[in-house]
Amino acid sequence: MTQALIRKEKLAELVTFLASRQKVVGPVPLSNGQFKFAEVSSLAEMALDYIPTILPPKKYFMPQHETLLKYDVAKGQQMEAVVEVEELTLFGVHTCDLAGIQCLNVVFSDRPKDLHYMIRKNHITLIGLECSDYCDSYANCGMLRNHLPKGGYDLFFSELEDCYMVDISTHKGESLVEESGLFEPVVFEVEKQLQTLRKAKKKIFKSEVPIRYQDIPRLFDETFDSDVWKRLGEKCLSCGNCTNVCPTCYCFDILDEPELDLSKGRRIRVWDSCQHENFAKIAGNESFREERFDRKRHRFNRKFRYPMLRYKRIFCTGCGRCSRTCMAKIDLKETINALMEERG
Amino acid sequence: METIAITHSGYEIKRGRIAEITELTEQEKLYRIVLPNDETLDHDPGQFVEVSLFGVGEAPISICSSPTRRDSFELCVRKAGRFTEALHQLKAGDEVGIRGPFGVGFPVVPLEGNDVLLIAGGLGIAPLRSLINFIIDNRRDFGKVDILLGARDSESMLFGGELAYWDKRIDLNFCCSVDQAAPDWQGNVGLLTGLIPGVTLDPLKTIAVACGPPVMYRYVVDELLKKGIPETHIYLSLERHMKCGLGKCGHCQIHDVYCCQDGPVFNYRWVKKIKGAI
Amino acid sequence: MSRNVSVNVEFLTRVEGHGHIIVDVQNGVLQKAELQIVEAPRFFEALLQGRSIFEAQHITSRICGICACGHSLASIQAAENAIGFSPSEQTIKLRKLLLHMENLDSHILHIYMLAAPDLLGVQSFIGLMKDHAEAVRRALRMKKACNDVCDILVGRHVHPISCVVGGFTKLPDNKQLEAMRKLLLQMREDLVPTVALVAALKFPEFDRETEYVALVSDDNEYPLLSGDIGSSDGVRKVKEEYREITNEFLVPHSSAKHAKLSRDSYAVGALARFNLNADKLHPTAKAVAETLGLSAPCYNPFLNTVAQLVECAHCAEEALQIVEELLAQGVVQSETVIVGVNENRSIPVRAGRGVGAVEVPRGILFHDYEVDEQGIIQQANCVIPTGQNLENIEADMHKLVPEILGKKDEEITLALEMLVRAYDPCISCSTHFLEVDFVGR
Amino acid sequence: MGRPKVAFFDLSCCEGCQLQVANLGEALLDVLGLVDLVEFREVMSESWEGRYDVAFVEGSVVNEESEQRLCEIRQRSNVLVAYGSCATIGGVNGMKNRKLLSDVQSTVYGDKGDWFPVTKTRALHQIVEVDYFIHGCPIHPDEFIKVLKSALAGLPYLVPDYAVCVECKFNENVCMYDKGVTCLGPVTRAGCNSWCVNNGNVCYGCRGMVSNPNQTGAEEVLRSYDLDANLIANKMMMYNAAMEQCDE
Ligand SMILES: Cc1cc2nc3c(=O)[nH]c(=O)nc-3n(C[C@H](O)[C@H](O)[C@H](O)COP(=O)(O)OP(=O)(O)OC[C@H]3O[C@@H](n4cnc5c(N)ncnc54)[C@H](O)[C@@H]3O)c2cc1C
Ligand code: SF4
Ligand code: SF4
Ligand code: SF4
Repeated sequence: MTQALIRKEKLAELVTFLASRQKVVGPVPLSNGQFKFAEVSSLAEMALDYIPTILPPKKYFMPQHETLLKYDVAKGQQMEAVVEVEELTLFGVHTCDLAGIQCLNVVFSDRPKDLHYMIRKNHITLIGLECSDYCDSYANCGMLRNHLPKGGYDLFFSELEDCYMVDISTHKGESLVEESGLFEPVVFEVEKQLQTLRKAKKKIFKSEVPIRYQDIPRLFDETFDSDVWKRLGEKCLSCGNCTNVCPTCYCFDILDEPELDLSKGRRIRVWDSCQHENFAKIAGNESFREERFDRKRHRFNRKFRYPMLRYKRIFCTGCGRCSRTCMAKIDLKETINALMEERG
Repeated sequence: METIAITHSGYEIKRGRIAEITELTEQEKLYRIVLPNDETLDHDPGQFVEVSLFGVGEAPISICSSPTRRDSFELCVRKAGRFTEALHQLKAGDEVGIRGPFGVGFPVVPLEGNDVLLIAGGLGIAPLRSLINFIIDNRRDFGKVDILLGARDSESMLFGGELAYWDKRIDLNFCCSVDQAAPDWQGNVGLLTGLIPGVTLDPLKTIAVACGPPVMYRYVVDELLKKGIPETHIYLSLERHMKCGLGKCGHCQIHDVYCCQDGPVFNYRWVKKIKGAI
Repeated sequence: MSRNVSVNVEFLTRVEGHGHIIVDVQNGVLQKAELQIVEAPRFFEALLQGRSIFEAQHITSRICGICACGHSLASIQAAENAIGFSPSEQTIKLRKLLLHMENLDSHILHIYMLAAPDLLGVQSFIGLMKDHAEAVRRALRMKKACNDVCDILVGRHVHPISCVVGGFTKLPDNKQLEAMRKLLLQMREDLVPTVALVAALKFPEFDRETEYVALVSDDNEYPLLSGDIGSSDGVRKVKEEYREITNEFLVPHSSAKHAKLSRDSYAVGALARFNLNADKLHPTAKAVAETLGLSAPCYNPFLNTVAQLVECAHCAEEALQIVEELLAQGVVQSETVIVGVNENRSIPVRAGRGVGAVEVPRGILFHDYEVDEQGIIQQANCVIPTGQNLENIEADMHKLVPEILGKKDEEITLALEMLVRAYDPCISCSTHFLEVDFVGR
Repeated sequence: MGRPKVAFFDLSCCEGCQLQVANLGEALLDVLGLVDLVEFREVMSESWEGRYDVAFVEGSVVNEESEQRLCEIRQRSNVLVAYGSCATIGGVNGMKNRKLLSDVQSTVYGDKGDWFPVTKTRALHQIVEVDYFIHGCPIHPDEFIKVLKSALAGLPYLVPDYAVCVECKFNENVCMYDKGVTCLGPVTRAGCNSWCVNNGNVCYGCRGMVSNPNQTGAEEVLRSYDLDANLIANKMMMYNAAMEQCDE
C-alpha cells in the first residue's frame, strides 16, 4: 500500500492515542537485560531498543491456557464452544516475531481451520518495528532472512534520523494513521534514509552460519543419524524452555477443568512440548521418542525440515530465544555449525 | 476480556447416547452409540472418533462397526487409564461426547476388485472389523479375502461369536493364532506372523492391510515382502498419541504428517521412508 | 477431700503438634502433672550442619508451618549476624511488617479457632458455624487478609519465599502496597467486633505469679524484632547470652527440652511481652487492653489469649503505618536481592557466630549459628518458645489441679486442656533444639 | 448418599500443609459444603469411629509409632491422600537419612539420644499404598482443590511429570540461571505454578524430581557455577534424600 512518516517527538502521543482506543501491549524491561510484552499506557513504559522478549507475542494469539468449551454435565454432555478475546494493539513487534506469527497463521488457517486462533487474530492490530542491528549474538535472523519486513503487520515502523518511516499495509493500519492525525506524507529525503538503512543492514546481517536458506532442509535430512544429536541428548534437561519461548512452537494439550461442584467446567488447551517424555507416549507405554536426543532432533527437524515439506517454509525465525533460554547451553547456531562440520 | 460463543470450531461434540454395552473381556467393552436426531456418523472403515467425557477428557477410539450399518456405530474400548476407565464405568443410556470421524481410513477404493489380506494383532481387530464387515456387506466387489488374527491367548480374543461366523463363511478365509495356548485350545499357537507363509495368494493381485501393536509391523511387513507383495500394496494403521484430531496439537506428528489427519492408515512405501515410523 | 483423679488426654487437639496431658491424683494428693511431648524429633540442628548459611532460612522455616515467618526472621537475623551483614532500613521495615502479619495471623487462628470453641462450649470451629456463623466468616476473612498480605510480601505465609539473607528477592510495587493497605484497613474494622466477642467471654480465674521473659529495649518501640532479653525478675542480657536465660534441660517425657531462669520455670509469649512492655503498645492496643480489662502485671495464664488480641490491635496498626510510610516514600526496587546459595558471590561471607532473637507469636525465639569462612554451618541451635513454656505449664498444672479438685473429671480435663491451649503451644516447633553441652546437668 | 467423610492426619511434619487447607479462606466453606469433615486434630476436637472416605495424611514416617499409626489410618480409609513433601517424598525430614542416625540423635539430644528412638525417614508410599499425591512444601491450594475434585469424582489425579521450568516460562520469569544463581526447576516436577521463582527465589525441588531427570546433565549445569560437590549434592537432596534410599 502506501507509506507515511511520523516525527519522533510525536511517538509518545501516538502511543497515548492507541491506548485511548484499546489495550496496548509493548516490550517492557525486566531485570537482567530481559524484556516481555505487557500492557502499557505510555511510550515511557516501553523499551523500543529491546531484544526478543522472554515469550514471543504468540501468547496473545494462542494463550498459555485457553478456553475451548464450557460444559455442564448436569443433564448429559452439554456444552458451548467459546472464544475469549479482547481488542489489542501489539506495538513494536520485530520482524522475526512478525515472521513467527505468519508461521502460526499458516498452521492455524490450514484446513481444518482453527477458529479460536483465527478469531483472536482478527482482534489484534499489529504494529511492527524494524531492527537496525542484531539483537545479540544468539540472534540468527539473517540466516533465515527475517531481518527485513515481509508483511504480516498493519503498520511497520522503521526508525530513521528524526522520524519513523511507516509502511501501511492494511486498511486497519490506514485508518489508524488517519484517525490519529499524527502522521505526515513521506518526503524524498526520508525515503533515501530508509534506503541507506537497508543498505547498511545488508552488511550487518550477514548469515551467521555459512549456509543458504534453501539448503537448510537438506542439511537436516542428511544428518538425521548424526552424533551431534546424541551429544545434545546428553546435555538436554527436557525442561521444555526452548519450545515455550519459540514463536513458532504451537503444540498443545487439552484438559478439562471442572469446578468444585464437578458438574460445570471448562475444556482448555495448554501449551505442551515435544521435549517432554510423555508427549508421544501411547497406551501400552510405548513412546516413539523415548530418548532425549530423539526429541531434540525432532524439535530441530520441526523447525527446519518438516514444515518445509508441509507448509513450504522454515519454522525458525532466527529470534535466538531457544539458545538464549537454554541453561544447558544448547545453541541453535552452534548445532547447525556442528551438523555442517560433521556432514563435511 | 470478552467471551464469544462460536459454532463449527472443531472442538464441539455431538451428544452420543450409549444404546448398548457388551462386555467382551475383562479389559474390553463394546459400545453401541446413537447420535441425536438419527444422524449418521458417515465414516470410512479405519477412521476414528474422539470420544469425550466432560470433566475427564477425550481419547481417540477407532470406529469398529461398518459404515454400511447406519443407524448407530460401535466402539471397542480397552481399559488403559484415566479416561478409558471412566468410560468403562458408564451404563447404557448414558451420554458420551463424539467428535469426528477423523483421518484417512483403509484404502477401500484400491481394495475393490482385488484380493484382500487382512492382518490384525490384539486390539487391532477393532478398526479392521469395520472393514471386514464392510467387505462382507459388499462382498462381490472384492476378490479373495483372507483374515489373519493374532491374540495373546484365547481369553483376550475379541468378538468371539463374530469370529466363528467369519470362520464359517465360505467366502472368507479366516485363520487365528494365540501366543499362549490354554489346554483346551484347538487352534494355532505362535506369533501371528507365523500364519502369513501359509496363505496362498497372488502377490500382484493382493492388497494387504495390517493393524496391531507397533512391534508387530516390522515382522509382518518382512513376511509380506517375502511373499512377493509389492510395497505399495501394503497398508498399515499407525497409532500415535492424539489430542485434537485436527492436525494441530502436534502429538501425533511423524515427520511432516499428522497421523490424525493424514493417517492413521498409511501406505508402506511412505512408512518405509520415514525413520522411526514403525 | 480424698479422691483419685486420672487425666489422660491422648493427642491433645487444637494445638499444633502432638502432646498428651497426664495428671495423676491419689487420695487427693497430686502425684504427677505432665505435658508429654510425643512429637517425633526432627533434628533440625543436625540437618543444618554442613549446609550453606544461605539455605538456613529455607530449612528452618520448615520447623513449623504456623510460625514459618518467625523462624525465617530469626534464622536470617542469626545468619546475617554470623557473616557480618547489615540489612538496609527498607529491609528492616519490611521484616517488621512481616513479623506483624505473622503475629496477627497466628493470634487470630488461636483466638477464633483454637481457644474460642472452649469458651463458647463447642468442640471446634465447625460447631461455631451454627450459632456464630458471622464470627467464623470474619475469622476466615481476617486470616485470609493476613495470608494475602503475606502472599504479596513474601509469596506465601506458610514457608515464605522471598525473605532471605540479604533482604527480599521481590519487593512490592505501589499497586501491591495499595492492596495491602486495603486489606489492613479491613482488618482494623474486623478487629472491633473481635474485641467485642472476646470481651463477652468468661475466662477461668486462676493466678500464679511467675517470671516473664521477653525482648526489652530502651527506646519507645514495642520490641519484637530487636532488643535485649529481659525478665520480670530483673534479669537483662544481650541476645548472644540467651543460653544463660534458657538453661535448657531434658526430661524423659518430652522430646522437647525444658527451660528455667531465676525460678523453677518462666513464661514467654503475648502475656510476657504485655507484662514487660505494655506501656510501649500502640494507643489503639492500649485502649483494647482497657476494654478487655487487662493490665500489667497479669498472672493469669488463661488471659494470654486476651493479651494476644491486644497485640493484634498493635500489630495491625503498626503494619498499616509501615505500609503507609512505604507508599509515601516509594519502595526502592533496586534493593531486590538475588541470592540462591550465593553462587554469584553477591554477599560477602566471613566465619563467625550469630544469634537471632525474635518475638514470634508464642514468645521469644532464638536461632544460633556458627559458620566457617565459606559460610558453611558448623553448629546450629534453635530454642523455641513453647519449649521455654513447658516447665511453666506444668507448674501451672501443679497449682491448678488442687484448686479444682472439687470439680467433675471432665471439667478438670477440660480446664487442663484449656490451660495448655491458652499457651498456644507449638509442639512441632518445640521438638528441635540444643546441643550436647546443655544436656543432663 | 451422605457427603463423603473426610479426615486430616499428621505424622512428623511442620503442619504447614494443614494450615494451607485452613488458609483456603472462604473457599474452605465451599469445600466444607461438599464433604463431611470428621477429624482434623489441629483445629477440631471431634473424632470419628467409622471408616473414612478420604483421609489426607501429612508428614513422614520417622519412627515405629508413626508407621503403626499410618497403617491404622490406611486400614480405615477408602482413599488415602499423601499431602505435602514430607508425606509424598520424605521432604526435609529425609535429609537426616544421609547422615548416621546415631550422630543425628546425639547432636540434638546428647547422651540422651536413645530416649527418643527414630528410624530413617520414609514417605507414605514406601509403607502403604497411596491413592493420591499432593506434592509441595507447602502444598499449593489450587492443587489441593484439584486433587480433592479428582478424589470426589473417583478419577486419578496425574501429577505433572514435566519440569517447573514449564510453568516458570508460562509466567515469563527471568530465569534464575540468567541471574547468576542455580535453580532446581529443570529437574523438579511442576504443579506449583513456579511459586518460588515467581517470587524471585530459586526452586528448591520441594515437589520431587521428574520421573526421569537428566541428573548428570543437571549436575553438569550446576558445576559450571563453581559450586563444590557437597553443595551440589546438598542442593539436589534437600527434599529428595528419602527417595534415594527407596531406589537402592
Ligand atoms: C487412532 C487411534 C485409535 C485408537 N483406537 C482405539 C480403540 O479402538 N480402542 C481402544 O481401546 N483404544 C484405542 N486407542 C487407544 C486409546 O486412545 C488410548 O488407550 C487412550 O487414549 C488412553 O486414554 P486414557 O485416558 O485411558 O489413558 P491415560 O490414563 O491418559 O494413559 C494411559 C496410557 O495411554 C496412553 N495415552 C494417553 N492418551 C493417549 C492418546 N490420546 N492416544 C494414545 N495413547 C494415549 C498414555 O501414554 C498411557 O500409556 C486408539 C488410539 C489411536 C491414536
Ligand atoms: S527455533 Fe529458536 S531461534 Fe528459531 S524461532 Fe524458535 S526460538 Fe527462535
Ligand atoms: S528460573 Fe528455574 S524454573 Fe525458571 S526457567 Fe530458570 S531453571 Fe527453570
Ligand atoms: S518452585 Fe520448586 S521449591 Fe518452589 S514450590 Fe515449586 S517445586 Fe517447590
